[in-house]
Amino acid sequence: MQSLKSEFPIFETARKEGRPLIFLDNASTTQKPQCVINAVTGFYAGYYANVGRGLYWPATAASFNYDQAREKVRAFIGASSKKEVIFTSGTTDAVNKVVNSFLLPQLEKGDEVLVSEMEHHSNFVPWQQACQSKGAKLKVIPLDAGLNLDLSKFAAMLTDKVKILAITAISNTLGVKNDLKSIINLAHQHNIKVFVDAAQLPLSEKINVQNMDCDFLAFSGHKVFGPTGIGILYGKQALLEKMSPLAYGGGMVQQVSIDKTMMADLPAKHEAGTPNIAGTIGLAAAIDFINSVGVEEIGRHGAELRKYAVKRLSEIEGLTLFAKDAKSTAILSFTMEGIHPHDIAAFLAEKGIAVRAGHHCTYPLMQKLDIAGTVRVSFNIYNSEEEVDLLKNTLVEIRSFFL
Amino acid sequence: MQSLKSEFPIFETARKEGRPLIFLDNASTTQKPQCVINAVTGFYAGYYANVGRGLYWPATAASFNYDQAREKVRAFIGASSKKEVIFTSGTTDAVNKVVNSFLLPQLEKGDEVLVSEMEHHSNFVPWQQACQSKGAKLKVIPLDAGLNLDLSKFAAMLTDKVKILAITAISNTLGVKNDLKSIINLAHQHNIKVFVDAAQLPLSEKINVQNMDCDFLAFSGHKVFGPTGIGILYGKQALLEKMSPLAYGGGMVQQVSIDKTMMADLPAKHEAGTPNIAGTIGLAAAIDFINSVGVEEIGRHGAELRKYAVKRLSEIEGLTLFAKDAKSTAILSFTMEGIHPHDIAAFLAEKGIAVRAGHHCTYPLMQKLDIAGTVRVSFNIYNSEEEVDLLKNTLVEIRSFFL
Amino acid sequence: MNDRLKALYKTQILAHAKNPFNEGVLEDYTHKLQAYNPVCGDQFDLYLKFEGDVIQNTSFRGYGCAISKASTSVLIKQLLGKSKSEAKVLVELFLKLINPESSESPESLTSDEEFLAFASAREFPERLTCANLAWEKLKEVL
Amino acid sequence: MNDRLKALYKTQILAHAKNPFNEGVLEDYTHKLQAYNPVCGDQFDLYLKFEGDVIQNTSFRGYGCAISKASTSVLIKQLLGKSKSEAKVLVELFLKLINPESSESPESLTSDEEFLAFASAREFPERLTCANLAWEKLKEVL
Ligand SMILES: Cc1ncc(COP(=O)(O)O)c(C=O)c1O
Ligand SMILES: Cc1ncc(COP(=O)(O)O)c(C=O)c1O
Repeated sequence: MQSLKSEFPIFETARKEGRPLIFLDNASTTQKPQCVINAVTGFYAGYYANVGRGLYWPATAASFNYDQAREKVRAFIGASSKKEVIFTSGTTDAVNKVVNSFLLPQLEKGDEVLVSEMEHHSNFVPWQQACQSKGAKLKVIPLDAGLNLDLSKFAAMLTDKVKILAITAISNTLGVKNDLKSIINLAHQHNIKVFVDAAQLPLSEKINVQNMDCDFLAFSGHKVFGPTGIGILYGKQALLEKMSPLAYGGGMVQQVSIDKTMMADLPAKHEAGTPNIAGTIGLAAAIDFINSVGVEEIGRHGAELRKYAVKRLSEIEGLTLFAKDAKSTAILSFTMEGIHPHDIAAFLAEKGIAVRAGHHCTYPLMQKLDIAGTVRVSFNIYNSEEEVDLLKNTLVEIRSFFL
Repeated sequence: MQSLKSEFPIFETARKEGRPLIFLDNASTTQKPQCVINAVTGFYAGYYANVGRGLYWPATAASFNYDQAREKVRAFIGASSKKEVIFTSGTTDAVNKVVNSFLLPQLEKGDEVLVSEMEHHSNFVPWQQACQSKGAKLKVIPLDAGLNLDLSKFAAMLTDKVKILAITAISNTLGVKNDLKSIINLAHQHNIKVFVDAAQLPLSEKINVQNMDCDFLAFSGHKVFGPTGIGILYGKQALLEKMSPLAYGGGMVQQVSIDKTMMADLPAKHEAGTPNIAGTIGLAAAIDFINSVGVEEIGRHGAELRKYAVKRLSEIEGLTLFAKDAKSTAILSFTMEGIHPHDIAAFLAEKGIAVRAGHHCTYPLMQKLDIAGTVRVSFNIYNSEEEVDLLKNTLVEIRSFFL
Repeated sequence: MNDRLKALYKTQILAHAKNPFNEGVLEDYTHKLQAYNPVCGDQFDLYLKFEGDVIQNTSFRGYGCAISKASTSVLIKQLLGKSKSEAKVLVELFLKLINPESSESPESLTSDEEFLAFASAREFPERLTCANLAWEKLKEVL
Repeated sequence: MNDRLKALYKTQILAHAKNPFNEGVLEDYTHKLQAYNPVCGDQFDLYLKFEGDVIQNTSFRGYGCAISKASTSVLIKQLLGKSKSEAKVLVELFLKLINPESSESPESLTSDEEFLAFASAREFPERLTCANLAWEKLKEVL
């Protein structure tokens, strides 16, 4: 894996006071390989134009690549048709749009929406606000003592009042992975649709939406080596066809008169306005990059580093690891007795070690754990055991400085 | 101006069968100067990180540049505070969000919304659909014989039933510029809020939202030399404070509990999720570029080329120019008797001349003009009179080929 | 003018675009289809009169670029007197002819001049939806 | 450890963070303020007891990083016995001291060790909201 590090220019160019960057904040966002940067630059410098309607080169080249990007995403998530792949500006955008176009039009007083206690705000607040606006009830699936989803309590919450279950594939704070296949299966037995927040999933395991049988799924490009401002929403074709458009505007209509608008077919129907074309082209390059390394390989490396970090950090007195035994993800949270997470992060930063401290946009989870925040480390292909060692040694130093 | 062309790498690298690109589709999107490409690349390769919460470098550098970008936009549009500048993914996104968060919560049966007959679908369909969902009425301000807004008819439409006026600054099809200052003044006399679609405005004249006194204004980065997937929504602070968030998710909350969410202050309140950070940085570079050339200079050059094109194309028999006398914009539409716009565009494309043919996302205007489409040419700083001459000569050839 | 594009538009296409075959409304049609391209607004109404399995009469009316108009005109002309299954074969042939991903050379597919004129569309993938507009629509009733 | 950061955290700050001044709830307060940083979740309740114009007693309770806690502790200590206008001057001084854009050197502003300890915050703009959290909030009642 180390050889891959050289494909990420930031590690070459970036030095903070002589120190190289040790980037352990990959759950927040990922660094960009040269091939992704080149794809974006190549578009702007070589064949830039708007998509969809131009009869001239470079418009045809831009349209071709835009369409190719959709096909790459389709294959990447195992969808059966390109029509099921909608470009959004990110996971958060996708959640909000599903709430507005799918949930709200059918949501009534007394209905219920299920989320879990480990959700990111982006997969929590939109559903919560929708419920509040309609007098519906947001129900929160609790975690058990091991910080996994409490599946028996979950099963008991499945009633015909529930309109949708919105659930994350992997907790961005704990690194806990949910068994989506059986969760979705259970929900479907009660005719409940399932939205999967897959923000943390694509670099952990190969996604196959048909196998998973989710109704909706979303992730962000910037968390999978891609550009900012691009994400995708997968939806089952029948649902996307029935839903009203996610947004209205140029490019998503068949015909407009003063009284009436006829919407275009999928996927255009759900994509109003000039899309983030450079974003889709960069995302396609990111997918090519991921495929060239192998999702399994990437997932395994991250999981191994987490395991190694669990072992090394366990040696530090007064350090508490959360969801220690969570498997096959690359995210690990901890706290240190008597030292605030921000102070830890600030001292780590001085060594060039980038970690995240705080609530990680998971306030409900913090409340459950009864803490204000954690220090979170999250790994990717450019990280190594040596970096974990340095992390550990620095944490020991920090402890002796503060205590 | 010609010297500026060399700052746009596409004109160096791009050749179609030996021919340089003559890009006359600037109303659709603009080419990118090297400085904008470099700003985006420099971010990804040099200091990439997420914004807002990281205590480490490069997160602090990313946050600093993100904040700077907002300040640059503020100055660019003459807003009084950065709090009034909300990043969106584009103009269309901004319209949809204002419809959802500002209009819909207050819209009732019998209310009215005003738009004009020259609106782009992105500033037409969202308002139309909102009205239809609530039993409100969409009223369309007609154009007069000269294809300008019929101001006397407009004045008669101003009643206290009208909740908002959504109007474009410049018609993207005709190049007609509206006298927004007096339009807004009139609307305000009836307590009607005004949303300005400024997609075509920033390269025509210096925007000053305080002077214009609009309540909302939006434009897209990709039409002002910036990246795709980024745009801005300006809103008066009091309105943005009163409105419910444009979207919900990470980064826009103060605190979340299972029952309740407290929203953050402006501008964060309206920006959920990881923003298009690279987009904002590229947009900031585009604004620097625009300022270095001068908005007035850019606007004058475009308007002069339009004038020259009006003169040269008038020499062609059977060619009809629309809104021939429109002033100080860079957009010109025409048709040729007996030859379909697409056939014209296809033949121009073979000479490397990129123009747009069709309805330009303005179906209602096409209906008014009783045509299926036009050929549209739109100019920018890298265009020249020689290019207009070549356009003219090629049109003459096309005519003789088809007739 | 550019030869490549001229090849596409050559006599057959221009001729059909200028003097379309059976343009107008067919009063006693059995099938009316609307071929519409939302991207460019091109739109043609196709009128077919089936008697049993055979297309006894055809016409069309609408608006579009030279390529979409000519291809619709050729379709309307070629369908005349054909059975359903014959029409099916024709449509498949035409779509193969203009498909840029087709491995077969146009000349190996047909020697019909009217058809061959559209083969140059292979070089203009952005015009594919012009050339196949009416043909794709027709598939729905075959 | 890195000297730059150690300078920031040096004895004064660590001392205040570990042994804060008047930590706890003040029962007979006249003003209670909540200083809250949504970005990191740090939160302190400030209790002030005014008698006329003078702050007779103070305390605070809450949770935050060493810097926010120490700066709150220093604030609570320094306010004791001050009049409104004196407090105002103090707050302005402190905010100037930690402002990275300030043109005045820390030493030219004050010789108070407790204050000077925070001057290193100038080098850590991302920690500014930690250092000024309680002080900015206090402004509201001055
Ligand atoms: C006048 C006008 N309004 C709105 C838009 C939509 O902008 P975007 O597609 O960038 O959202 C455009 C451009 O297509 C336009 O010209
Ligand atoms: C689990 C999870 N869901 C949702 C999000 C939101 O993603 P974005 O900010 O890219 O919209 C994130 C990342 O921040 C996440 O980790």
